[in-house]
Parts: sequence; structure tokens; C-alpha cells
Amino acid sequence: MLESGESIVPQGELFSSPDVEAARAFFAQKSRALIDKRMTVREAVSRFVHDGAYFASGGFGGVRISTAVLHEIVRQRKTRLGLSGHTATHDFQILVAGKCIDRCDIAYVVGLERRGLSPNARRYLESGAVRMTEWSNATLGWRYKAAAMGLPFLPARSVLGTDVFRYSAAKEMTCPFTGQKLLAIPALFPDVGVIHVHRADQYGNSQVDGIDIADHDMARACKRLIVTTERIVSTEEIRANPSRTSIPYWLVDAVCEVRYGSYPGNMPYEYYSDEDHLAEWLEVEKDEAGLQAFLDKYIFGTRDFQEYLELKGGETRMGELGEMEPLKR
Amino acid sequence: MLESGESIVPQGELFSSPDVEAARAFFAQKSRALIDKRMTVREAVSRFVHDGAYFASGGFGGVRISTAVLHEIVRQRKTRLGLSGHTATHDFQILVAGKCIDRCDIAYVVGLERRGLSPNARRYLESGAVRMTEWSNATLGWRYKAAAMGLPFLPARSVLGTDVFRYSAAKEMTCPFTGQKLLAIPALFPDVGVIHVHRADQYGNSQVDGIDIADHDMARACKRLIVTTERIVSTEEIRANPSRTSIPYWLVDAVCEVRYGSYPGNMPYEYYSDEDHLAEWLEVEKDEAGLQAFLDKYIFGTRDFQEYLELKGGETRMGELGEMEPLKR
Amino acid sequence: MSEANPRYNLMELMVCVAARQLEDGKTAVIGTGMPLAAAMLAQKTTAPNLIVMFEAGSIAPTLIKLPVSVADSYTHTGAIMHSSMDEIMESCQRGLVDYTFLGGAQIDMYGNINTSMIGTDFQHPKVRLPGSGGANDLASLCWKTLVITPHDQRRFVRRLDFLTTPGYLTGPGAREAAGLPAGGGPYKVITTLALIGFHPQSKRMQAESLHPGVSRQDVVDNTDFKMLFADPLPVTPEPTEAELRILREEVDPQGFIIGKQA
Amino acid sequence: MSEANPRYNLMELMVCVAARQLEDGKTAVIGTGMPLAAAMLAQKTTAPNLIVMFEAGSIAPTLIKLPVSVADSYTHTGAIMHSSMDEIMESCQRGLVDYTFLGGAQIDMYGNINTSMIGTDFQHPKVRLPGSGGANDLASLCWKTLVITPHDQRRFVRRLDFLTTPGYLTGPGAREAAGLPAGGGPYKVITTLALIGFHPQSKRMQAESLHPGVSRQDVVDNTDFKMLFADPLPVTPEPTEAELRILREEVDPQGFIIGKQA
Repeated sequence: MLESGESIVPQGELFSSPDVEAARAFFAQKSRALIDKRMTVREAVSRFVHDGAYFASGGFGGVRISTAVLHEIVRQRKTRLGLSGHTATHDFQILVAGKCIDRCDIAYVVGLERRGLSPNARRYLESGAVRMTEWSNATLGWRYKAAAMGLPFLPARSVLGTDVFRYSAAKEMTCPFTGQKLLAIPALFPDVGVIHVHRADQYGNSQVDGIDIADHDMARACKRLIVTTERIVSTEEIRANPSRTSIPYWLVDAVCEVRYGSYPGNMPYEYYSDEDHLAEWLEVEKDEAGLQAFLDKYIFGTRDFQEYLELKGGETRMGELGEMEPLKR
Repeated sequence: MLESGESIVPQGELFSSPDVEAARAFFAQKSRALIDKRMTVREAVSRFVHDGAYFASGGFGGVRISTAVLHEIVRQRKTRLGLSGHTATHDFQILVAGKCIDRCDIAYVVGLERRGLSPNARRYLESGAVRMTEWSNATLGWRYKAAAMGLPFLPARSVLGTDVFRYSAAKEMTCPFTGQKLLAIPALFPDVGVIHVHRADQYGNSQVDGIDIADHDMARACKRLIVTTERIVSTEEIRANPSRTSIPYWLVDAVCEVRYGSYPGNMPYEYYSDEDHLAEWLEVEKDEAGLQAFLDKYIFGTRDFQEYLELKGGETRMGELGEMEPLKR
Repeated sequence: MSEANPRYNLMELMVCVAARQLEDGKTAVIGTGMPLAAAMLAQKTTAPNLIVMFEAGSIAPTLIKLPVSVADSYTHTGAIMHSSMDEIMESCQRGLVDYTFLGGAQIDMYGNINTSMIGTDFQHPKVRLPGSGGANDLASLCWKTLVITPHDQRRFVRRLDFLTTPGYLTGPGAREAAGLPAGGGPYKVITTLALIGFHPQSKRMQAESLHPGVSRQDVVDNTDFKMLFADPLPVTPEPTEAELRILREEVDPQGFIIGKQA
Repeated sequence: MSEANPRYNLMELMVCVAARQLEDGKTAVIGTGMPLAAAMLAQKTTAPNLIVMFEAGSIAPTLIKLPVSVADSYTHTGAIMHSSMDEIMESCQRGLVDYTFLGGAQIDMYGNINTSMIGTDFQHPKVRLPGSGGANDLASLCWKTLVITPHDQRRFVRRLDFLTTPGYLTGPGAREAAGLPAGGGPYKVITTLALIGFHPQSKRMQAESLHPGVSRQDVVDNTDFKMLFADPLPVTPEPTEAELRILREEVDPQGFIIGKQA
């Protein structure tokens, strides 16, 4: 807690380097080739999500998330991941259930918004299993934006004066023009990220309907990017509506077609969240054994996301969630 | 010209304050009321473009510009304007023909891209009538972006080491994280700006088709914003496609319906540029008397943009330019 | 504390009181739950042109139902613009957003909020909470922060375990001294007991009205710090029949926020 | 200098030589005029998957005709994405853009370019030119800068009147010392006389091939600084019939760049 007149010295750990020269060197050699990048989720996770990597999840926790990739990370028992906890709700819950992460930049974790707190995520963080550094939704998002802009840092005006600042890896700086105090936040270049989109072509050109959240910047900040998509479309369909494109193909390493891929999360214009199943998650998490049985059934006991969907009611249930979606076309 | 090992000290004049606290105070009191802002171009210019103000023009010089407002500024003999010369081509040519500006942040002026240089704009700048500070397209655009983000400055990585830096009002700074040298550029909050859009409602909600150029950030940086639009549409039409909206209504002070409002510039999806008329401008500019006669005919001799369009062939000519437009719907 | 008035429950009272704090024709970034119920009620009563934005990116939607998430489809419906989190947060930073409306776990007399952790060792919290989310940013950057929260000693504390979201920090001038934008800060706290403002000079919490049936002593007993009281100290006006009808029938017919109707 | 080869004119030669410098499957931000003609020719010959971006915001269009402006409708056609100038410039700054391709007014031996002014008094230029436009940014931030320009003593100068766009500045290491991103810089200069590269150590201009009929002395006579010459120094390969046909029929049938055909 803050003392009057105290000068806060941030003590949070910086889990990734904001070195833009190193990032430029990486992006220089990243292929821009026009090649078919379609693959299974299993292959994408196996090839691009390595133990120890720093991982980023697109969407907003329970809205337009890539559940298929998150499950597969657990299924492949990936370990020691770093995580950008940017509005991380159900995505966080899944990765923590798999004990996949050991460090986390925190803006919003553990909670599931109006649904309450995840008991298992709380236990895991309270156990000391995860090194934590604090941020806020804006500043963690602006860390992606700094990276996307090719800058090592950005100034900002929030967080100063609070314990979020104290446990962050931000710094205080002076504006070169106005002389005022500003927050300086370091660029965040995740090793790998995943974004679930409405449509993508085989090369990775991707379009999202509805709000972007922080995905424009996250897609550009990530060194490797997996795109999962409700539908693979032709490049002609992308070119027919170029204002909707948010991710051009040369940013993308893998394209996986996963219908209902945000389930049990909401996919605006497609299907609403399965609140019953999200409540089930919160319920089974109350004890560890129950959670393990649940994971054995839904993740370790299924070969892929498709089998999980079948367990959850398949097309029938998905149809119901489509009916519940207010933007359904 | 640069000497080896020389440390450049920028000497450009800063024509506007990057004080974000003052900008916040302005934006705090700017009305968010849902009121009908439709008015004539004459009224909009009369109410919002004051002698001595710092002015910004959207679009890209000869593409999606608000010719009607630019003409009206000349017609009302506005004087001592400051100008953000961000890819300023035909817009620059018009304002200089009216001798409206006396200071300019320069990224690109005088030229009309592949069409050549404006003789009159050259004469005017060579005469010393305009105080000049140098920037580049990216850094002047990022100055809007700093303002749009509510920041007094942004870091950047171009311009350093050149005479653009020497004659800019940028500074050199050190990255608080990497220790590397960076450029620091001050936020630019124009007093008033104009953007020509494809559709807007009576309140100012505006949508642009095709590329944005720097208009998203410029719209947010300007303290006052005039929108001219090809068509006034209902708010329902705006709400039917919210991903196309780039300017929400509370940023806008005036909405003017001006069909063919970018003429003789190109309006993507609507009409192509009138290259004959743009060539005529370059031709008449060769001598001052010729230019004055031309201005007397087209600007001072017309009551409004509609009369100018009639002089240039009216609907017939506009139809031809529509035919020449490759994106015409 | 007397029995609840049978015409309405405490949640309904709080939402109605909250709604009245939102002026028409202003901009607001609103979180889910009671803040959003209040904003929807305001739009349907005294502030039809209140501009609601969600931190995930939706701008001025036509709200048809309470969303579960600040990003979900019910934030998208009939919006003027579908944007992104940086667009929203930068609008706040630029000074374009009048209100934000937050919940809270712990709050102190300067309106500082803790939603990060309970305990003394940051890396080994007794209770880990979600963290800032957008709350720190919104309370730093918007002009007026509203908070809605139950009122008890566990929440209204002398000393936060963790200062997540800035109120007036350590007192007058502290926000500006820390580098936060000038002129912002907590505006009102709506609790189960009272409508609370902040003393103009000291920036300390000052109860402005007590809810029907609530005494000064009730507030004192449920507050771990010294609460100031305005003078005079009226009774909070009760919800009107119109407010209650709209709240129950249009804003929250499923009772997510105000509870199921009998 | 010998007479022009009747098979092609100098502009055609330059565009064909320029096109061959662009590797397939790379990204490039291209200006209007000869650079774009070269990029279109490259796409139709050796680099079908060259990704062309325009600084005003269009990404990977299907080019059907030479645009007049880097923002006009002909930059939009069949694009993968319609974005904005910051998107393009930030992609460059992030290291995602391999080439940029510029014209120039004055150029020095380190590939620095002046497009701002002729004269000695900045506020009273003898000749005012457009300024940087995007050139400074693109040459600062893209990996390889290509320049195409006529070759004469007035343009290939010892000392620029104004250094608008960075080449290697004052020599090896000077870009990095000034704070520009490491590893970028001028790559090739295509002139009316020669294809010119940069000496790997000294970063000075070094002619790599002379156009057909051009002598070393022609280059020396038309250059105000000491030009280096590669050894061996081949003759620039002439345009092929296929290149010429595509250039004339598909890239620039109206002769905006290469002149009207007889």
C-alpha cells in the first residue's frame, strides 16, 4: 500500500525482451511466402508452441477465443509457458487446469467477469506456482501496440501511483516536450500467439467481425501466429472485402479450420457462450480430483476439439447456441 | 548537410502545443450532445475555421479531400492559417493559391505526385511567406496518433541523422528500457480539421470506404472537426455496419453534404480524379495573373462548390469520372 | 438497520441511485453487472443519450439485454462503431470520456480500490483476485469514477492490501503528483447503506445521503475508517415506481443483478 | 555514350533492370512512377508473389493500371487489405518490409537523397521541393532501399543541399550511430547509365554493371563524386523481348512512364 509522498520503484519481473532490434531481425527472416498453411490444431501446437515459450491468447477470455488450441496445449502437456494475461478468463482457466504456465503478465486473470472466480486458478496462483507481474488491460494491450509499432516502449498515463505500478515492470519517465511524468511500458513480443477468426484463407489472410479487442496489435506483436477460423474461404472472398481484413497472410504461421472453435466461448455473429458448460467448469474446479476427472473426460480423453464438441452435444447444442446468439446472421 | 559524427540539434519551430492536459481540458468541455449538425459549407467554415488557426486536411492530397471546404476557406479569405502538410498536394495548392497559410509542418507539399510540382506553391514557399518545419509522412502522421492516444509524444525510429531532423521540432531521446537512441515527436492537436467521407449521419457518425490514410488519428487529434460527406444517411444505416464507422459523432462539429466533394480529386468507389482539371491548375499557375483569373472564375466568382461543379461540367462530367473509377459500385 | 422496504430490495435501490448519477449526453465506459444495469436504467429514464462504451471495443450499442462479458455479443447490438480496446482506452486518455463505473473488493477513504489480492506477500497471496482489468486505466483516465459496492468493514478498510485502482491515492494533489491526468478521480460511491461523495478539499469519503432506514451509526459500524457526513444529510430518495418497473421489466427481467422477482 | 538501342528506350531499360532487383515472395512499399512500373513488371515476370504495399494504406492489391497517386483507386483494386498509413509505416518499423523503392532529386555517394530544397537558406530556398513524403521513413525502416533516377552531375552530387532521406549518412555505422534501425540502407541505384550497388565495407556507391553502350568515362563524367567500379564490371543485360512486351502491353500501355510507343 502506498505511503504519502512515496516514490514507487517498480519491482516486477520482465518476462520477455522489448529489444526491437532482435524483433526486427526475427521478422526479417520470417517467410512471406504464399504457401498453404492449413494444418490440424495438433500439428500447429506441436510445431509452434514449445515448452517454455511466451504465449498470447486473442479475443477476450470467453469471447472469440481459440479453445481448440488451448485444449491442445493442455492435451500435449505443454509446460513452463509464459502467458500474457490480457483479459484472460476461460482461456486462463484452461491453461491453468493443465498446469501449463509458470509466469504471467497479469491484467485480468482468475475471474470470469460476471460469472465469478475460478477456484482452481486461485489455488494455482496462491500456491506460488506462477511468477506474476502486474499490468492493466490498457497497458498490457499497449505493450502489444508498442511491439506492433516496432517500438521498444510506449508512454502511457495510467497505472502510475498504484501498487499495479509497484509490481509491474514499467518505469517512470519524463516527457521530453512537456516535462510531465509519464509511465513507460516495454514492448511485448510473445513467442507465439493464437487468434480465432471468422474467416481466413489457406495462406492466413484473416477477417474478424465485430470488435477487435486487442487482436490487431497482438497479431503483429507475436513472432509466430496460429490462426483458427470458423471457415476457410477463398482469397477472392478476402479480396472482395479488404476493409474487413485485420491480419495479412505473412504474419501467419498456421491456419486451422475449427468450426465452433470459440466454444464454450461466445463467437459474435455465430453462436453465444455456453453458460451451462462454463458454470460446470467453475463447479468441478472446487476440488482437484473433480477437475482431473473432468479434464480426463473432455481434454485428455478426446483426440481433438471435434470429439469434445460431440461430448458437449455436437451440432444440436451448437445449433441452440446459434439460436441464442443475438447477432446471428 | 550532415557532418561526420555531428550531433544534430533540431531547430524547427513547434507551431502547436503538445500539452495533453490542455487538450484534455478542451475535450472535457466539448459537447457530446446528439444534435443535428448539418449545415452549409459556408457556415461550417465561417464558424469553425478562424484566421490564425492551425488547420488539418484529411485524405491524401488529391484523394478523398474536402475540396468544398478548401475552396470556401479561400473564398472567405481566411488568413494566417497554420497547416499540417501531411501528403498535401491539391489541398495545399488551393490554400496557397488563396495565400491562406503562413506556417506549415511539412511532410509532403508543393508536389502533386506523378503530376509534377505546383509552380505557385513553389513561388509561395520560396518567397519566405511561410515558416516551415520539416517532418515526414510517418512522423507527421504519428504526431496525430500521439494526440489521438492522448499522449504528449510518441517515440519513432525514422528521421534521425538527417536534415529533416535538423529542421524538425522533434527531439532525440533514450529508450528507458533498451538505452537506444530514439526520435521523440510531439503530439499535434490541430485547432480544426476537415475530412471528406462516403457517408455520415446528421450527428456526424462517419464511414469511409477504402484506405483510411491518417484520418482515424487526425479525426481524433483535431479539436474541431468538419465532416463533408458524399451522402447523408440515417443513423440506422450507420448502425447496420458498425465496423465501417471510423468517426463517432461526438468528435464532429459540422456535417456538410457535398456530393462529388472530393472533385477534382479521386473518391474511391465513387469517381476518379479529373486529371485534365488538375493539369489546368498546374498550367494556369505558371503566371500569377493567370492564376488570379482562374481563381476569380472558379472560386471567388462562384457562390459555392455546386456552382464550381457546374462550371466544370456538372453531372455530365461527374458521370464520366464515375465511369473512369475502377471501384465504381 | 431497519428491514428492507417491501417495495424494492437493496440491489434495486442501489441500481436506481446509481442511474441517477449519470448525466445525459455524456460518455461512459461501463463494466458488466450493476454498473451496466444502472447505465441501462439511466438510458431509459433520465439520460436517454448517455453514450455507453465497453472497454473491449463496442461504442454506443443499443442495449437489449445485460451482457455477461464486456466483449460479448450483447455489447455489440446496434452499435455505432465496433472498435477495439485501444480505441476505448485512448479516448479515455484523450479526455473524451466523462464517467467510468466500477465495482470493487476493498475500498479506502480516498476511493482507492483493491481487486488484486488479499494478503501481504504479493507472490504468495492469501486470496488472489483478478487484478486491474481495465479498472486502473479507466479510473486514471476518465473524468469521474463511480463505484458500486456492498458496504461492510471488510470492504471499507483503513488500509488496502493492494492499491489496484487509483482514487485520490494519498489525498489532495496526489494523483497529479504521481503523474496521473489532472482533474479526474472518484465521484460517487453507491453502497448498500449510502450514497457517498468526496469532500472537496480533503478528498475523503463523505456520505451525502443515507438509504431509507439506515442510520449514521450503521455507516460508522460498517466502515473501518472515519467516514465524513455531509450536513445536511438527507435520506436517499427511494426508487420510483417507474424506475422499478423499467428496471425489472426492461433492464434485468431475468434478475441477474437485482435477483429473481417473487 | 552511344545511341540508344532501337529495341528499347532508356526508361524501358531502367524499369527492366529495376524489376530484376526485386526478389519473389518479399514485401515492398513502392512509390508511383518508375518504381511501381518496375514492381508491376517484376510481378508479371520473376516475382509473381512480390507483395506490394502503398504508404497510404493499400496492401497487396491486384494492380490493373499504374496509379497517379499512392492513395488512388488504382492502388485499391483487388487488395488483400485496405489499411492506413500508420499500419504500413509501422510494418516497416517492425522489420516486416524488405524493400522500398524511391526516386530522387539529388543523391550522394552514400545513397543519401535530397527531395526537400535546392539552396543554402532553409527558410528561403532557391527551389522548394516536396520534402520527405514517406521517403525518409521508408529508407530508415525498410531493409533495402532501391533508388531509380537519371544520372547526371546535377543529381549525383558531392554534397547534398539538404539530406532528406538517409542512405548510409556519413559512412559505415553512421545509421546505427544516429539511432536508425540496424542493418538497413541503400541496396541498388538504377540510373540511366548503370546499375549501382554499395561497397560492402565503405558503403560508397559502386557501379556493378554499365548499361549497353555506356563507358566508365560516361559514368565518371556524369558523377560529381568519385564513383567506385566493381571488378569485373559487366554490361547490364538488355531487356528481353518478353519483358518489353509485358512492360509495353500490360504495365504501361499508355506510356506514362516509358513514353508513348511509336
